[in-house]
Amino acid sequence: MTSTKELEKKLAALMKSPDLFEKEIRDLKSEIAISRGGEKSLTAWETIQVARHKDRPTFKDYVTGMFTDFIELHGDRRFSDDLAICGGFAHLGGESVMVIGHDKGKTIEEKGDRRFGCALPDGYRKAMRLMRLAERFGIPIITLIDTQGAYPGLEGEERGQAEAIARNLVEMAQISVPIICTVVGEGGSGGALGIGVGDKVMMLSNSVYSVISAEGCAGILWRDGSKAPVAAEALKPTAESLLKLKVVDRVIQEPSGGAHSDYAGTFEALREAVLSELRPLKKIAPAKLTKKRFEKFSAMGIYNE
Amino acid sequence: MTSTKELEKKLAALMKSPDLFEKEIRDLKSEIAISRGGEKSLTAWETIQVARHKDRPTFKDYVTGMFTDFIELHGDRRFSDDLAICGGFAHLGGESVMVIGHDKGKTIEEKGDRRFGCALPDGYRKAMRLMRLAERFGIPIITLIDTQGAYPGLEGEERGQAEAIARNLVEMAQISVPIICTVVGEGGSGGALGIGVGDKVMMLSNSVYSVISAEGCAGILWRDGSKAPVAAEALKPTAESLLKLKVVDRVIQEPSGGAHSDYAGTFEALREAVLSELRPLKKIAPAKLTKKRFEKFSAMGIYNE
Amino acid sequence: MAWFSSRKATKETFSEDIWMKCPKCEKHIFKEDWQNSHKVCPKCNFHGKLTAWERIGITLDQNSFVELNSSISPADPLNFHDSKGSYKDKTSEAIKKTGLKESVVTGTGTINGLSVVVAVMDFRFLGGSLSSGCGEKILRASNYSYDKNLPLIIFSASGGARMHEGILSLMQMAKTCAGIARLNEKNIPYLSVLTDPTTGGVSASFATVGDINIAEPGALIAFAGRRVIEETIKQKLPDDFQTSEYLLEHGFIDTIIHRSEMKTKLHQILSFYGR
Amino acid sequence: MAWFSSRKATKETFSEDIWMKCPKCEKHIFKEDWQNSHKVCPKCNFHGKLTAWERIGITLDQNSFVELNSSISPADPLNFHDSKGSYKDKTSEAIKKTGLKESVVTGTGTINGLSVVVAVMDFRFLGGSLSSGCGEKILRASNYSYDKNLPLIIFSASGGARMHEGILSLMQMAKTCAGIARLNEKNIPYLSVLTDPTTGGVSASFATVGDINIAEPGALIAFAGRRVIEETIKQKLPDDFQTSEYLLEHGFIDTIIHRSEMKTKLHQILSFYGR
Ligand SMILES: [Zn+2]
Ligand SMILES: [Zn+2]
Repeated sequence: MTSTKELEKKLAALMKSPDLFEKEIRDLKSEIAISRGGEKSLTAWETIQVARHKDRPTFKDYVTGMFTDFIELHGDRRFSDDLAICGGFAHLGGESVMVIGHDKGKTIEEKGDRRFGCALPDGYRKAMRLMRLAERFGIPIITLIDTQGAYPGLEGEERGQAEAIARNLVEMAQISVPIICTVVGEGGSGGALGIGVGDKVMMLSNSVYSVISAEGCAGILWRDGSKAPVAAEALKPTAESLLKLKVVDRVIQEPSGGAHSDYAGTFEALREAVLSELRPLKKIAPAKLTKKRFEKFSAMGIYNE
Repeated sequence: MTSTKELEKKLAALMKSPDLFEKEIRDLKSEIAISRGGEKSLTAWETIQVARHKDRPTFKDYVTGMFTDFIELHGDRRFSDDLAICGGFAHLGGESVMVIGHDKGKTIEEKGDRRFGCALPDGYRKAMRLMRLAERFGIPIITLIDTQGAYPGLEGEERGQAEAIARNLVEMAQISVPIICTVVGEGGSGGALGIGVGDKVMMLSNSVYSVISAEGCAGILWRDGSKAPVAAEALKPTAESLLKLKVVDRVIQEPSGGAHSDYAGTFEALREAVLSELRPLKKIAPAKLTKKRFEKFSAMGIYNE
Repeated sequence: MAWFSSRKATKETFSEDIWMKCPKCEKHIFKEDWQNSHKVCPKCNFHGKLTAWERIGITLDQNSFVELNSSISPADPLNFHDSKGSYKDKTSEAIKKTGLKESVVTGTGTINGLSVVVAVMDFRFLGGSLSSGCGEKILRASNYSYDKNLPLIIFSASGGARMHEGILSLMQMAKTCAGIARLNEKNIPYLSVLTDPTTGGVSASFATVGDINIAEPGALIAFAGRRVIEETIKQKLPDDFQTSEYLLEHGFIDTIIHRSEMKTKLHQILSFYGR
Repeated sequence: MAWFSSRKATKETFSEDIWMKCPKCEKHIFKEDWQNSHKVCPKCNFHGKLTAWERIGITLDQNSFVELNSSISPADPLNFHDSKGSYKDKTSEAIKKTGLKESVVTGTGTINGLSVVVAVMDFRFLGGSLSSGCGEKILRASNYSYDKNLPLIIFSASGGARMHEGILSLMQMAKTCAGIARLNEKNIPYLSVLTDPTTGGVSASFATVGDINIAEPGALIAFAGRRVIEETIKQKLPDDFQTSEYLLEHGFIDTIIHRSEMKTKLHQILSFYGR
């Protein structure tokens, strides 16, 4: 990896003809920002690049690095076992939990099998099955969100991508055990929200969460995909923005340099956050828990009246 | 259709060389029995022929002839709309009900689309969805059973034929509205039972209900499919036998000549039976209803201890 | 052969006062027929888009509708600007153009005498998009259902979430579904009527989780856009892909009801609700 | 090269005291290895059938198992005779051969200290078929779970319903599932362990509706028979059709566990039960 210093030297050279190298300068600025990671000064577009960083921890990293005794459970009991969503029993600092998350995969082969973490309806139905299982076992649910979005393919439409996500939104509102959701990388639209309805919703500091990808938004509203950095600013997908909008309850500071540069530090920060949220939630009676969850999501939105 | 008299004349001729015409004589005897229909003297094998009679009323006949205001509802919300099981809201003598049944189809094309009433997992899941809908609406469920069995194909195994039927057995035990099931034609094994767990289970007098087809049983235990008539006797699949074994609560006498010879009479007999069973069931509190249903099925079986 | 039975009206005989082109089949049809059938093409059965008030007019008994929460209108939580201007200006324009304050009209009324709560989306208002205001109105409608034990009917017509409100528009999916969840727990029926088009974040929330999902014929019902999918799978898609009929076949729609029969059928279905 | 590493033991060196053929891969393996691994082939990982008592032995803590309802045995409700004789004779023979009175052994015990109720089917007893007696024992086991709030584990090994008891054998599917339904309502975990083979009426009842469905590797798990299906679809079926691995891929099995790890993993899973 090129050092920040070298990148800055390159930038200085390009800055001599800023008009000529407009795109290169922007890219280089992003790269410098990413190489710094986790610092407040990142633009929304830069944060998106960090959130998508190829070395960022994926689900399996969390499961092995942060949880113990993971027992993976497969299948939706309907059609398939969609590997783009992974889940099972695990321990977290002495607590028994059901952990469920998007799995982008590590190797090329895994990435292919998992459609880079873009789930089919089967994946959302598997997630719901595991959540109901957690309810039966009386243990809390931890979800880790990291997806560009639900898979936009023929199969998905055929088997009811829309219905599968919608059904999860309904049922997650009813689940009688605590649910803590954390966006750990990309929180892409309905595909993220499909496992994102919780008593507490958190974000890692360099993760993003958005109704549409910056590229998609730029394509529609600017009719120019290359305006993604501008759209990103407008969409305000960063953790800080979401905290202000009261969509997330807590932002978890990643180690300086970003999650990809310090797995252990990231796991430690996330573990601490989850556990500190979990303990009070476990004391709430089930009926009150779902009532509070309903009220939490009822309160989201800003409108005039 | 050939008259009983003509058939008997034909039989007399064959009986001159009974050894030579063994198979023909048996077939002709069945045919005579069927043409008489509904009489006590039918053998099990003959009753099976009546139950399978091509002119016997099918689901759509019941729905149009016996029920009113049928509103068909489609789909399993997962994968498909299996036409081999049909269902929807309807009125029966002033009562609002959900009616669900196997549909063998009437035309060649319908029969093909419906696999002659042999349902896929999707069909069983659709049935369960409609039962849960009936529960939401607070109305009783009437099922009409008429299938050789669940469809034994690749698709069915792939999508979990076994799980779909099993799931229905579990959930039908939990449904909090009255369920009345009637075998109106063939009650073939798990495919029949998959919509057959009710507070009351009834059979039309010429219907059959069996753990395995007579042909299948003959193939396995006699290693000779042509021994089906013998296997049929041994399996005791007739309404009378099932009443004795306390598997069904009531046998509904078909008009003389059999259901296929008198639709209106059949519908009237079934309507009367369903309504007379339904009214007391509607008065039972939901928790007591499911408790009694549990006890009913708990009591089935004969063993030594 | 009389002029009006000729296959195509010639330019000479075409009068914009009497004739119009069907938006789907592009055949010439009488304006009067189009209006009388509530925007259903007599030639191809295309179900045109209705405004929320037109829908309420043909669905609820006369004078029975009482609007609820009519004063809710969009804010601009992100101070959003795109290449064509500000979200603020867009909403002002939409309000002026439609006379509505949001993309949904909600209220109570009766259908052949049966009391219901309804929410009717209007595609004219920023493509029927799901915003904070729209979500709030739908949630309040379902809360009203919950409190009064009345069935809820939502007529969807939407291009999806309103991205100008960023993450808040996404959250309306969870918010509206949380409202539906409460109805489920209380066994209050929720009928979802999907009309052309019902896509994106609306298809992936309240629209597809009706106790009964009803669609108008030929409506576009989709999660992802056709073009996105074609790019993903590098194949042409079937013609009926993402139509009401396609979804019925795949098990997600209970029944397709022609507009002319919608009111009668809704009443029939509701009459089965026993409690 | 030493004789024991030769690819095949020659006839001369083959001794039935020491060697046996794997029932699956037909390779020669040491009898001792086969027994030590509890009938798992060291060459091909084939998981051979265990008797109910062998299964109990390797699953429950020593001396912890207490049998329940051991006196239940088959009646002959239909007075059933087939070409090879009477059902009565068949059951007598099975009882004599196996020392069991029915196709399932039920009871309570502990797994690394955790209390459970277990039902273990035995394929030797009329192909592990589901009869009135078998159904009754399984129902009573689930009732015991229900009354004592203990997790239930059923090890299935069955060719399906016992047709010699006619319709009564079919009804055991509903009966056992009604028992599972009650556990569900009380949130008592039910683990289903599917072993080779689990087919027909057992696969279509309690075996596939576990809160967690566990399978041993390579087990045949099927609803309809392979031959029946091939006749229906007139095509060859994939090699792994209806195996544990196939069902995992299609979403019906939570996890495949090797026999050598079964006890440990069952304990791990049960330890997550929080109540
Ligand atoms: Zn037209
Ligand atoms: Zn082997």
